[in-house]
Amino acid sequence: MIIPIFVTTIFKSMLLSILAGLFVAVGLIFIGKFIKNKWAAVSLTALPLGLFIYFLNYIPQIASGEIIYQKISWIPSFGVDLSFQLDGLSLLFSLMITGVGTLVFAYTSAYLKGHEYLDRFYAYLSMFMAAMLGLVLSDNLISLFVFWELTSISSFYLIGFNNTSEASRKSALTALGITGIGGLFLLAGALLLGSITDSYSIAEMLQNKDFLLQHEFYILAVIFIFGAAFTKSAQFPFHFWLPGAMKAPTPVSTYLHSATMVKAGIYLLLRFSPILGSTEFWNTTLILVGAVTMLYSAFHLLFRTDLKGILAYSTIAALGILVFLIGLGTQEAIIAALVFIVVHALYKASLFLITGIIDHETGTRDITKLAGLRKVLMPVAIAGFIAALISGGVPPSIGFVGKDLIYEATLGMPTNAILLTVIAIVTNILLFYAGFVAGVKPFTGKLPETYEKVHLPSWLMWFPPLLMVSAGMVFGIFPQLLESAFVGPATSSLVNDSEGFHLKLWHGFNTILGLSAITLVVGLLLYFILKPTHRLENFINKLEVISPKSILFFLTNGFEDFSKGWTNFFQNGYLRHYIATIVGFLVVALAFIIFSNFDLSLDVSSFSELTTYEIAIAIMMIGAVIFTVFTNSRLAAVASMGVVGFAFCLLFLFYSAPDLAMTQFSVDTLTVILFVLVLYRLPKYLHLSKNVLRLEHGILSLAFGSLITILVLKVLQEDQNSEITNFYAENSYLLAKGKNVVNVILVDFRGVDTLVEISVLIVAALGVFSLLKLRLKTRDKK
Amino acid sequence: MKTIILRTASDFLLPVLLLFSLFILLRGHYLPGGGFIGGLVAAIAFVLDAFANGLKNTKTLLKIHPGFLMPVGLSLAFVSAVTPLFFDLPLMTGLWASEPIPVIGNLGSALFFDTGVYLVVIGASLTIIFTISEAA
Amino acid sequence: MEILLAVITGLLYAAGIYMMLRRSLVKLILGIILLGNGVNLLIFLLGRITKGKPPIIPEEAKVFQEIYADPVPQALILTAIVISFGLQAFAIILVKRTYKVLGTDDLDQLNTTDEDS
Amino acid sequence: MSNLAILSPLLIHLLFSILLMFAWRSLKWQKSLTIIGNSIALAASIWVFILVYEHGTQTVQSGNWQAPFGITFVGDMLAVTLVLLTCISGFAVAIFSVVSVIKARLKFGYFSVFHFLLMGLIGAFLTGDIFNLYVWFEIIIISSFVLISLGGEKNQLEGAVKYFTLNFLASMIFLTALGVLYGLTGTLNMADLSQKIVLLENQALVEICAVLFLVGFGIKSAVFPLYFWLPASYHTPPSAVSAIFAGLLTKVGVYALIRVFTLIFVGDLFLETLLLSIAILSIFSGGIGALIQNNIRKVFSYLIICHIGFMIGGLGLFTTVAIAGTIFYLIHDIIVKTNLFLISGLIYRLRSTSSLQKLGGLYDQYPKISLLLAIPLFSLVGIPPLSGFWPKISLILAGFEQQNYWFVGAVIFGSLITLVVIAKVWSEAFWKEPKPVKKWKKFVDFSQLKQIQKAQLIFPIAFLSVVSLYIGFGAEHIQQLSERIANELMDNQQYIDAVFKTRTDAR
Repeated sequence: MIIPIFVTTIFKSMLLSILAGLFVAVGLIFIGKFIKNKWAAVSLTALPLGLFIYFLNYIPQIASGEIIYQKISWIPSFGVDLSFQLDGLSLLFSLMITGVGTLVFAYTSAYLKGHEYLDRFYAYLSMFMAAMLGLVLSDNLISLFVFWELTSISSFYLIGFNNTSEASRKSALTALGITGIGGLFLLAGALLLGSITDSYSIAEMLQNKDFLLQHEFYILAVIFIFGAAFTKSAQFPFHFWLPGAMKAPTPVSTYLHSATMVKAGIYLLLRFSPILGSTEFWNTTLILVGAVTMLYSAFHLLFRTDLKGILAYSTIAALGILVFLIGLGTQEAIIAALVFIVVHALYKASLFLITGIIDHETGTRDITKLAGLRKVLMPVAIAGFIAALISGGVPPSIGFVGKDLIYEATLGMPTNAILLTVIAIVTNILLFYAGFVAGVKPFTGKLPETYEKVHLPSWLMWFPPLLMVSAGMVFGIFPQLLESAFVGPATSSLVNDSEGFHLKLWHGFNTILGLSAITLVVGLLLYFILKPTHRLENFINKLEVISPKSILFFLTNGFEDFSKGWTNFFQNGYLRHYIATIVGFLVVALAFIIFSNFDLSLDVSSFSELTTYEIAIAIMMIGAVIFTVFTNSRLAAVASMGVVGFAFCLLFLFYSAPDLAMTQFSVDTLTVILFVLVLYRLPKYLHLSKNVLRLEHGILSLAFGSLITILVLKVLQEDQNSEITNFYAENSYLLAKGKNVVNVILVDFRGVDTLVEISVLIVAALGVFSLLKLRLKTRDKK
Repeated sequence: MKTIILRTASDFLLPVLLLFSLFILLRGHYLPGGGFIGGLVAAIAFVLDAFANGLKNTKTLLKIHPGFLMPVGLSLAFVSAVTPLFFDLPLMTGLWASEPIPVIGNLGSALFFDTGVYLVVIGASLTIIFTISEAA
Repeated sequence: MEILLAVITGLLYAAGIYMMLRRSLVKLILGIILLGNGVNLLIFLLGRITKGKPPIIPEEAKVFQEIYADPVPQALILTAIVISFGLQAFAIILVKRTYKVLGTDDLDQLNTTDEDS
Repeated sequence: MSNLAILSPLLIHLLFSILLMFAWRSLKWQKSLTIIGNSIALAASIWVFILVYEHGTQTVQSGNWQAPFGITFVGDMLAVTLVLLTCISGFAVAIFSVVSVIKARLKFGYFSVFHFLLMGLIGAFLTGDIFNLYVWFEIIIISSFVLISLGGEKNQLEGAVKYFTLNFLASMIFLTALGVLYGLTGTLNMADLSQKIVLLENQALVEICAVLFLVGFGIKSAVFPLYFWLPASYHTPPSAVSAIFAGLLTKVGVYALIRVFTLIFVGDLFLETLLLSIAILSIFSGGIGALIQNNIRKVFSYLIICHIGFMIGGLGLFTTVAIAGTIFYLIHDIIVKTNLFLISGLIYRLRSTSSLQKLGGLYDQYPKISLLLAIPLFSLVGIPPLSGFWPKISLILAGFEQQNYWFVGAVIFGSLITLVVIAKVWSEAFWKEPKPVKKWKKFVDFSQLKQIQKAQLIFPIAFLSVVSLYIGFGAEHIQQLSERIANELMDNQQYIDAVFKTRTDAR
């Protein structure tokens, strides 16, 4: 069933585009060793490149307003299918994923040339790309979640790629933990939304939008979606995993942690903004979270000296801007967000790649040590400079267009327009600064002697960033290119009425231009005045004590202590504690039912009379039991146990159970013999427990015993009429040819019991035999 | 423990008790008794003998390791349980010879089953006790 | 009589649990045996007891003519007794072996497997 | 035909345990016999499964006595599914044992007892008689006592004493409940009980009986606060033994709870609340317990407790969706937990330690094995679309439906903590640099094994991983099966009818 599905649909290309990456990943496990030579690695670039071209082909179709929908049945019982929807938004993301992917794949082949685990790295990257494509193409929320989790796992493996470094492992765990929480939020949200609308299809949810907005669980669903988006897209206070993730090799930081994966949360918010958006709760929360994230991380990047650290914080700030824009929710804001996604991918990916080159060639990413590299790395310097321009929004780059749109969006807000604009300006200034520090500073000034021998790496490394920033410039000069191919279709899938709006580089002299100018000037000033130093960094590190990261670690440590306490309290190694807990639990439960339901009166009429013999047996039994418990001699205890057993025999005999009496007698004899044989080897009793403990145990035991007594008496009050007993009585001889009904039951009516029972005896005998005869020498262990 | 009296008594007791145990086994379908009790009585008989004459003697008397009785007995029980399957009857269905046999009465698979139980009980009890006596 | 037997049942349960809660391995075994006896008595009692009427069809008859004791609980208890015998024998040996290997009869010393290692 | 069919896996295991006793002296014979026996049993269980899947519930009235007079075996969908899973796990573990368990243990009846254990499990799943269930439980626990103490090492014995005592206590509570039940209804057949129990006037006594069953089975299935024997003992015997314990022993308790609470004690609010509470606390306790352990087998032990909570919770919610989730989880869990402990055995063989602190470097040294091990590890976490993920959908949905947000929260918490724990295990055992370990003199390292022995260690793990993958990717089949089982369970009249259907044509 599964196989035909795959065979018939394998040629439905959208699934294939996702599976391609997975196939490559799996294939690499087996043929990995062959790709370690350089050209084989480069040839892997064909995968993302091919997919990029494949998606490019769709542009005309999608731009004309078509939405391509494919559905493959997978698990209909859960309403889960592999349904893919390629609309403008998905296309934008797909192109970004495959486009940046192509460059990163190519870059990696040189960056990690000759690395022992290059094959693994490519396998992870391919898997990640596949997962990311699946995420943005899925229409079914559950399969979206499947791919969402796959991106987290790929990210875990990529961050932990240098697995012998403890810091790497820790960062990988933190990232997985945080995104894992988010993933579970997404699952809960998906299931909640699915149960409200009776379908996991996002397209269908859009149809039921009004119903959803009215639903009592609307807020809860939104919280779940936010939880997923904020963790994945590193929003305050979940942002801290992202700087940690910079432990991964630079291509990973480029690809996952700036251009694509962290945008998955943004994608989710964009996807759901037509469905769940446009309520006050949605907008306010997003604006608030976005704004805090922007300002917090933009402020933080001022103090960083590690290039990747700076870029990480500026990425968080950029993600904050995106959340903020989605929160504004107006048509302008959404368009601004879409443009900014592309802009950010272009310049941030380039800056990361450039940082990677610097790191690769000079061995450091410390900004205080780097200068003048333009003399040795000219093409890289050009790329860096352009990237800084885009990042800073300097015309005629596409960054300028993007920034204009942001200001337009904030200014267009009916309330708080000024405040929102100020926030946006401040952040942008700091991003300007970050771009220049990362893209320009390492290349200007005097080249330190140590770096004079640095030489330009393979073109595979410097060409990708150069290509990207060039695209940024081209888009800036011809914004309609960007609009028609990318942003336009995406807008139309999110905004009802996107007509009449066009990207322009030049809007004439107006307020927005003024704001851009301010951003530019202040940013430039900041760049020249503020020099990153370690002193500042140390200063800010002291403040880390109250950062969300520290608080979380404090909490996790506390939780760990609590876990230890809890576990060791229950699992403390003392058998009597375990028994007491179990019996205590039972006593409480039984007592609760007994005392809440029963009157404790007793109807004695149905009971048989007492005779002297019976009283004698009873007294003998009670005495023997009490003696067994309290005697200080082991032998006496065993002997009185024997007495209990023989009293049982008498009792059975008295109450019409001769078979039982005989069995009890024989078994009792054997048990006593056994006991005596063993007892001589065991130590004498010691007075071990404290008296208080004895008292507690005594009370517990007596409570249990009394409850059993009450239970027995209550059951005896009920009528019992056994149908099976009558059947046995009538048919024992006629059908089973036996007159001793007990024996007939044992060997015929319930013979299976007996068959199993003798097996029990055999196993017990085997156990005794092996326990006594088998002596493992300590050296033979396991 | 190895007093003359006990030894003499047990020499005499062992065959008697064994016969008694067989008797109990066979009459189990009509009167109190059966494989369990019979087996336990036989086991006690051997244990007494071991106390009186020493474990070694009892073991030589037995000829086989008592543990061997366990799979044999279980096989017997197993066979009498699964035989009905070949007649397309459910597991453990009683099969009876058409004519009663003197002394034992009706002969049926139940008796085979009970004999299996008898052997297993002897085997298991003796294995347990003998192993302990050897180790102790 | 049922009342008295019910009390004895309760007593056996209580004594069994109390002995199992002690620290000595030997007492643990005694507790297990007492508890097992208590359970047997409970089943016996709850199957309703009858004096002097064993469930054996008289020689001349083919079915019961008069009241008789319920054979089902007897069969169950018989099974339970034999199973308990197997378990108890194993337990006694387990205790013996444990004492020999660990050199202690004190259950409180048996907590290394619960410690984190 | 059906007379033979349903019981065939059971009888095959019994036959082979007898044969193995006869072959006591020859190790070679023992090894071959156990592999043959398990293969035949596996084939038989597949046959039985298909038979029931196509023709519906099958019953065998043993001794040809009609229910409720004899002992009835009922092969409904739930039972045969579990029988199939038992045979799958048994097959894998048997092969693993051949190499991983040392000769001394094998010579002392390891395989024979192992077959008895499997027989007991199968019997417990199939029986329709409550006292017979007790007897099967006894063969299970006595076999497990023998296996857990086989070898008589110090920590094995310590674990065994606790394991023995608490399991014995559980049996006694079970037996008490049984006595009360018989005293109230005069019958032992579960289908018959189901009918008679609703007629009783004093439902409080029924409730007490249910609580006794809950505690008795609860101890066996290791729920909070009754689980103590598990972390104290599961890491002490050889890993092959822990594997079969982890995969099946606690699950048979879960099975018994499911059976009893869907067939006999139905729809009692107090009990459902109780079940849910202990489920939530089990998830919590097990999860945080796993978080702080250092021994890899203890980590897995606590995870068992955590995940038992998922299943019990589904039972406590008591809707078709929830029960389907429980069943799906049960199917997934048996395979994955068995595999986990096999993995721990393999890791021990690779590194001669189970301490997370000392382990490391497996990924660098054995990348392909590591990736193989990653499959069950991530299946356990429930990384979609692997097997552990799907049942959570049902459980969470049912939680929302019943508006039991505590349980939803607990499932999410449990999933998260499993994720963190497994990621930690991965990071420590597979990524980190290993620390030097003092090896036993006679320790045979993995690299010193013969090729065939290596294969015998890897094959079972790969086999179970493939089954896990199937459960994950073929989730549609498993879900349909689970829903079918859940429907059968919720409508217990089907079961009752199947037991009594032939009552008219008694002999």
